[in-house]
Amino acid sequence: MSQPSDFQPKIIAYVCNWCTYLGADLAGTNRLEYPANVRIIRLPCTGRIDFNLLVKAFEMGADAVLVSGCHPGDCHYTAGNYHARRRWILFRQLLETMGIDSRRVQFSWISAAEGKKWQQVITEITEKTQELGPYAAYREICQAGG
Amino acid sequence: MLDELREKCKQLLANGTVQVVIGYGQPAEAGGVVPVFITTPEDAQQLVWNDQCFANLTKYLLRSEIKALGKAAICVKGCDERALVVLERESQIDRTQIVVIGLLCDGVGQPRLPKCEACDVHKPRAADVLIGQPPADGQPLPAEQRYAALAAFLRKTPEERIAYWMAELSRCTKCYACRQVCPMCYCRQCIADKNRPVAISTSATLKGNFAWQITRAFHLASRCVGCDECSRVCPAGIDLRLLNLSLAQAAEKSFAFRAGMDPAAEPVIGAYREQDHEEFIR
Amino acid sequence: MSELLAATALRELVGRWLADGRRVAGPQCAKTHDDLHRHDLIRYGWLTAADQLLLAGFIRPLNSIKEFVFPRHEELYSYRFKGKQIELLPIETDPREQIIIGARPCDAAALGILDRVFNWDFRDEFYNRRRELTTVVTLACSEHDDHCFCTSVDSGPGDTRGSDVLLIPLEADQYEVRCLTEKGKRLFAGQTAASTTEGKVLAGPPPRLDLAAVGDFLDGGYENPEWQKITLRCLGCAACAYTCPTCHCFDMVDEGNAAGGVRVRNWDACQFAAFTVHVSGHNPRSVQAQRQRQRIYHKFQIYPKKFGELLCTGCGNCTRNCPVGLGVLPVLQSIVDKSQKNVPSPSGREC
Amino acid sequence: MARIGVFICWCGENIARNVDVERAAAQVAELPGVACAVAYKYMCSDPGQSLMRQKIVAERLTGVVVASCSPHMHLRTFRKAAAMEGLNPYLVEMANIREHCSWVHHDREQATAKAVELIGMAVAKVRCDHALQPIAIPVTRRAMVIGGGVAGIQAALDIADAGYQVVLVEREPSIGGKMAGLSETFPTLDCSQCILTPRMVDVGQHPNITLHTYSELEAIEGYVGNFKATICKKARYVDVKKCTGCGQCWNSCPSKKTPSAFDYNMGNRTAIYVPFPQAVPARPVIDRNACLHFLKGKCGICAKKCQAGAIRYDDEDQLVTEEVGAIVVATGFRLYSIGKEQSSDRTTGYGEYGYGRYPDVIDSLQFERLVSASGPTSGEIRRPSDGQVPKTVVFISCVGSRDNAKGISYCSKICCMYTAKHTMLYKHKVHDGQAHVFYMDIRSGGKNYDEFVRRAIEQDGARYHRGRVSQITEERGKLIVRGVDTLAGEPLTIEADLVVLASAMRSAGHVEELAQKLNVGYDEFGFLSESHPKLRPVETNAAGVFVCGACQGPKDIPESVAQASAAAGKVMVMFSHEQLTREPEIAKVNETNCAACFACVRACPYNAIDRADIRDRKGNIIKRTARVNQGLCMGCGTCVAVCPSKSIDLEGFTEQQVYAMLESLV
Repeated sequence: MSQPSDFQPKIIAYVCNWCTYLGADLAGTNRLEYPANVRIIRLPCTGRIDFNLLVKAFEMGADAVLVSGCHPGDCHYTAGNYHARRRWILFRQLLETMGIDSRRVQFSWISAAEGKKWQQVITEITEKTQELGPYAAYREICQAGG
Repeated sequence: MLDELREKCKQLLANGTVQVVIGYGQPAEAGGVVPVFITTPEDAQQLVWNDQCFANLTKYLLRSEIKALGKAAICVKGCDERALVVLERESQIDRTQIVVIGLLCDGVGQPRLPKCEACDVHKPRAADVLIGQPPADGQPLPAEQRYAALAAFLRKTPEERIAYWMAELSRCTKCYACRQVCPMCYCRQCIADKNRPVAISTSATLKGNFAWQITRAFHLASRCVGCDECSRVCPAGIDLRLLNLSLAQAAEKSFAFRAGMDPAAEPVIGAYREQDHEEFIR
Repeated sequence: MSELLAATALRELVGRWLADGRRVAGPQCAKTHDDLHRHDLIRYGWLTAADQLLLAGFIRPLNSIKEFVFPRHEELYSYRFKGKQIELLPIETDPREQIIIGARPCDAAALGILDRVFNWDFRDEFYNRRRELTTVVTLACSEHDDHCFCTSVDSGPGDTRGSDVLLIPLEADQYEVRCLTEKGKRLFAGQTAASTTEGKVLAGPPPRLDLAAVGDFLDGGYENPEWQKITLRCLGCAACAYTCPTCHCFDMVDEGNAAGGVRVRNWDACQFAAFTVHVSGHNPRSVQAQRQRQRIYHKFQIYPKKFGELLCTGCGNCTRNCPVGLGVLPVLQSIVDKSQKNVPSPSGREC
Repeated sequence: MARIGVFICWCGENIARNVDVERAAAQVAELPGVACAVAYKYMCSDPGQSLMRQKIVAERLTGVVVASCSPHMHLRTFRKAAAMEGLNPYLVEMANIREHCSWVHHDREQATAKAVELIGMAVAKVRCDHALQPIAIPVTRRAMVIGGGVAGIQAALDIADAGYQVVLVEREPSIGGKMAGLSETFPTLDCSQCILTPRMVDVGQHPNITLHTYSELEAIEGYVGNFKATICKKARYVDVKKCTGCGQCWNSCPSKKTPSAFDYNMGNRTAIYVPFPQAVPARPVIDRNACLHFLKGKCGICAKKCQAGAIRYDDEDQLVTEEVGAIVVATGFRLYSIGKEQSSDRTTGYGEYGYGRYPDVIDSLQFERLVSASGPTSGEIRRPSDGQVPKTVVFISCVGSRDNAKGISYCSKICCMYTAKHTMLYKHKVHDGQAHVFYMDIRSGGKNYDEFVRRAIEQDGARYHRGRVSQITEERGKLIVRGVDTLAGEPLTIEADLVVLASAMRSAGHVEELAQKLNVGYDEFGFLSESHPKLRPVETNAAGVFVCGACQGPKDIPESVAQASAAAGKVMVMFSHEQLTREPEIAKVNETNCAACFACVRACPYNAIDRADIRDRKGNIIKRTARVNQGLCMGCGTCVAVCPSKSIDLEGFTEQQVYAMLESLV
C-alpha cells in the first residue's frame, strides 16, 4: 500500500513510570530529537498495562502502539514486567490469529538510562509505521455500522 | 452404562450424599437432550447418556439457583472435567463438596464435534465415580493433532485472517450466549457490562464485537479447557474455537501448560519465570 | 385467477433489483468461507448476488428479519464538542429501498406486531423510515419442524400480517405471487403470468399448545413455584430474544470520546441479569426464573392485553437457538402440563 | 462541574523556544472543564507557585494541570503548593511538555500541537481525579532481629540504644554466630572474640533487648508496623532463670564424646553444654540425643550436681508471641558443602578433593578453630588425623565460588582475605612450615586489604600459585595435591600435611522457609533480595522487613556491621513516627463485584492482597472477596491488569482516568 510520504502516524505509547518514562525524560535532557508522533501514557508499571488498553488505542485511531517498561530484573516493583511479558506472549498469539497487524504493536525494554534507545525506538516505530501506512483495517472495523 | 449411571445417582440421592444430580435428560417438550437437575431418587430414571449430551454442566455449579438446591453431584465428560480443575484453582468451587460423576465418552454429535476429533481426555481423570468402560488407550494426542484446525486457519495470510474475522464478527449480535455458557465466565459484573469506563463498546458493531471477542478470548487465556460450548451455542455460527485454540496453543508452547489438566500446575497468568521468552521485545 | 412466476424468473428479478441499487435481503448461507465448521448456517442477510438467495431446503433462518427495520445498533444522533459548547447533529440514514425476499410468514407477521410497538404512543422515526422503505416478500412454508408452533399462536404458513407479497411454492419450480399491498404490486408489476393454478397454503404444524390453558395458568400462576423448576437450566443469554422476530427491547448509550460521539440504540434483552439492575445495585428480577417469567408474561399477557394480539408468532427460533433447549414452546408446554397435574399451594415460594 | 486551572510554564526559553505557550494556553482554555489557562515564565519559582495558588482561590479551581517539566521533577512541588490552598494534592496533574516535547521536537508547529494534546490528556485525567487522603498505619515501635551473629547483634544494639524495644531471636543456644568461632580477623589480626564478646554481653544485659536463644521463628502474621511473631523456644531442659552458669553440670557430665558443632566437629563436647565459654546467655542446654538420661533413662548427675535446681528433664518446646513493628533479618551464612553429599541438586561438590574421606582435608572454618586459642587444640596447629604439626599446608581458594560447573557462579568475596590471613597465622605458629595457596584471582579490594595480602606473600612467605587443583589423594600419610601453576605453565604436585579449602559462602540453611514466611524474595542461592540494589539496599519488598549481613550476600565483618547499622537506622526512621504515612495511590477492590478468583492475589509482587469474607450481621458468609492491605500495597497495578472484571482499580491511575486520557487523543 503506497502512502503519501507526509503521512503522520498516530502512535500511542504505554510506558512505566520508573524506567521508560525516565528514559524518555533523559532523551529530553540530552536534547535527543525524535519524531513528534508519539503520545505517552504514563502508568506505574508495565504490570498495569492491560491488553484492553491496546485494543482501545487502535479504536482511538492509533496506527501503532508501543508498550515499554523496565528491563527484566529492573522492575521498580520487582516483577510487574515479568507478569506483563507473560501476558504479551499470549496476547501476541491472539493478535496473530485475528490477523491484527503485529508489526503495529511493539514491545520494548527501555531503562531510565537509555534516553538514546528511546530516541531510536520512537524514530524506528514512526518510520516503520509511515511505511505501513494508516491502519486501514482497524479503521474499517471501527467505522462499520451494526 | 446408562443403567449404571441411573443406579449410581439414585443411590447418591437416596442415601443423602447429595441433594441434586446435575445431569442430562430428554424431557419430551425440549425436543433434545438438555441439562436436568434431579432431586429425588425416583427421578434418576430421567437421566440419559448419549452422543447428544453436549452441555458442559459445570457452569451450573456456579449459578446461585443451583447452589441453593444443596450439595451436588455432577455428570462430566472428560473435557468438562477439566473445567472443574480450573474452577477449583480459582476458588469458585470446593471439590470436596461436589460428587463428580465421570462419563466415559468417545465424542458427541453426529457427526462428531470438531473438539471430539481432537480429544485426548475421553476419560474424566479425577472423577469420584466413573461410569463406563475405560478405553484401552489413554495417550495424550500430539499437539499437532489437537491444534490442527488452528494450523489450517493460520495458513491464511494475516489479511485473509482479519477479513475472515470481519465477516464472521459482523454477524455477532452480542447475545452473550458464548459468555453465559462458559464455565470460566463467572464474573459478577462482566467487563462488557461496565460503563465507567466503557472498555468494550456495548454496541454489536464490528468495533464492539472485535473488542468483545478479543477480551473474551484473552480472559480465557490459559483458562479455556476447550469444551467448545461457545462455538456450539453461537446463534451466528462464529467459530470462536479458533481464538481459544490459539491461546491454548500459546500457553502450551511457551509454558508447557494445558488448562485443567493438572490441579497442581501453576496458572500461567499471575505467575512468571525469569527465563520466559522475549524474542519479540526490543 | 392467480399470478405465477418461475423460480428462475424470480431469481433474475432479484438480480435486477440488486442491479437497480436496491438493497435486498433474504435467506442465505451465512458462511462465506468454505473451511468452516457450520456449513448449514442459514440466516437472513444482505444479498450481493441473486444466486446467494436460498428459498428451499431448510426450515427457516436462525435469525429474524427484524434487524432490517430495527437494527441491533442504530445511531440516533451524533454530538460534537465545540470548545465548551456541544453541537448536536442528525444521522443520515440509508435512503435506498430495501426488499426482504423469502421471509417466513412468522417473520413477516412479527413486523406487523412491531409496527404497533414503534407507533402506539410515540412515532419512532428511525423504525418507520426503514419500514416505509421496506417491501416484504414472504414465502409460505412448505416444511416445519418440532420447534415450529405458529398454528398454536394465531399464525400459520398463510399468515399475511406484515407481508407485502406472499409467494406460494408450486410444483415445477414456480411460485404463485399474491400481492397484498400496493408496494407489493409495484414490485411485481409486469413480472408475472396470469394462470388458473392456485397455490395451496399448507396447514403447518399441528397445534402444540392450548392457548386457553396458558391464559388460565398465567392469570393465577405468577407466583407458581414451577417457574423456578422449569427454567432452572436457563443460562441468561439473549440467544432467544435476539433471534426472536418480535422481541424489541433496546438500551440507549452514548459512545464517544473527547471530540464527540453518538447516541445509539442497541438491542437489549430481559434475560440479562443487568437488564433490570437499579443504580443502587438492587435487582427486582434477581433470579433467572423471574426473567423467564417476565418474557412469557410479556408475550402472552401484558402485550396481548394492550394490543389484542400475541407477542409471538411461533417461529420457534428461541428454542432452536437456545443453548439448553428452552424457549417459549417448551416453557409453556411444561408449565401448562405441570399446572394441570399439580395444584400450587397458596403459600408457594416466590421464584 | 469541573473547574480546572491550566498553568503552562515557559521554563525560560526551555519550553517557550519550541512551544508557542501563549497559543497553547489559548487553545486549552477552550477545553470543557477548563476554567482558566495561563502561561508563566517559571511555574516552579515562588512567583509561579503563588500565581497558581492565587488562581486556585480566585477561580475556585477543582483541579490543576501544570504543563512544564517531568512529573518526576516537580509533581511534589505543585501538589504541595496546591495543598497550601486547601486543594487536595491528588487533584494536581502534570503535562510533561519539556522533556517529552520542547526538548525533543524542534518543529515549533508540531511541538505546539503535541503540547496541546499532552495538556489535553492531563486535563482529561484531572477531570476523573478524586481527592485522596494519605493512608495512616499505626506502628508498634518494637523490632525483632532474627539471627544473633555480629550483624544481628549490631542491629539489635543500635535499635535498643535508640530507646526502642528489641526482640532478638537466635537459633543456637548462644548468640555470637560465626564470628564467635573465628580466631583473628583481617586485616588487623585482632582477636575475634576479644572484639565480639563485649558486644554479646551488652546484648545480654541490655534493658531494651529480649533475647530468645535456642529459638526459631515459627510463624508471622500481619504487616508493616503490625507484625505478630510466633517464636518457638526449643526445650533446653535447663531453667535459665534459676541457672547461674556455674558449670558444675557440664564439668561432671559423663557423656563427653559428642562432636562440637561450634568447633565444626574438630573437638567434642558434653551432653549438657554451653557451645563456648563466653556464650551469652551463659546457660547450658541438654542435647537429648547424647544425654544418658534421655537415652537410657538413668544418669541424672547434672540434676544432682546443680545446686540451683535448674535442670528440667520435663521441659518442652514453648511458643511465645511477640508483637513487633519491624523485622531485621540477619541469618548469616553457611559454607558450601564440599563433600559428595549435597543439600540441593544445583551444586555438585568436590568429591575429587576427598573432603570427608581424608581427615586432613578441612574447610576454612575448621581451620579457624584449629588456630583459635579457645579451639580444640588450644590454638596449636595440629592436624586432625594424627595430631602432628603440619609442615606443608595447601590452601585452595574458590572451592565452589565462581565455578558454574559446581553450581555457584558468584564470588564469595572474603576467601582471598581469610586465606591470606590463614597463611600468616600458620606461619606465625609454625615457623618452619610452608603455606601454599592455589588461587584463581586475588580480590583484595578494601581499606588495608591488598597490603595485607602482600604481607602474607612477602613477609610471611606464603607461596601463591595461580591455578586450580584437580585432585587430592592420600599416600603414605601425605596428601598429594595435583594442580597446575598457570603462570609457570606447568603441572604442580605438592605433598601436603594439611589441606584447607576456602569453600563458598552460602545462605544459612532453611533460610528459604523463613523468607517465605516473611514474604521476602531470595535468589537461586538462597540469598535474600534487597528491594533495590543501590537505593534500597537493606529494605526488602516486604514492607517493614529489612536485611543485613551475609544473608543478603557474601560479605565480611565490617560490611556486615555497617549494613546492620543501616538496617537499624531504617527501623529507627520507621519508629520516629507514631504512624506510618503511605501514599494513597494504591489498589482498591470493588468488593461487591469481586468474583473472588484471586488472580490478583497470585500476581501481587508484595502479597498485599488478602482473601476476605464478607459476612452478614449474623456472621454468615455472604461472599468472598479480595481485599488490599493498605500497609503493603505499593501501587504497581499488576492486579488491575489480571482482573478480568476490573473489580480492582488503582487510585491515581484508575481505569476511568486512563481511558479518559486515551479518549482525549482524537
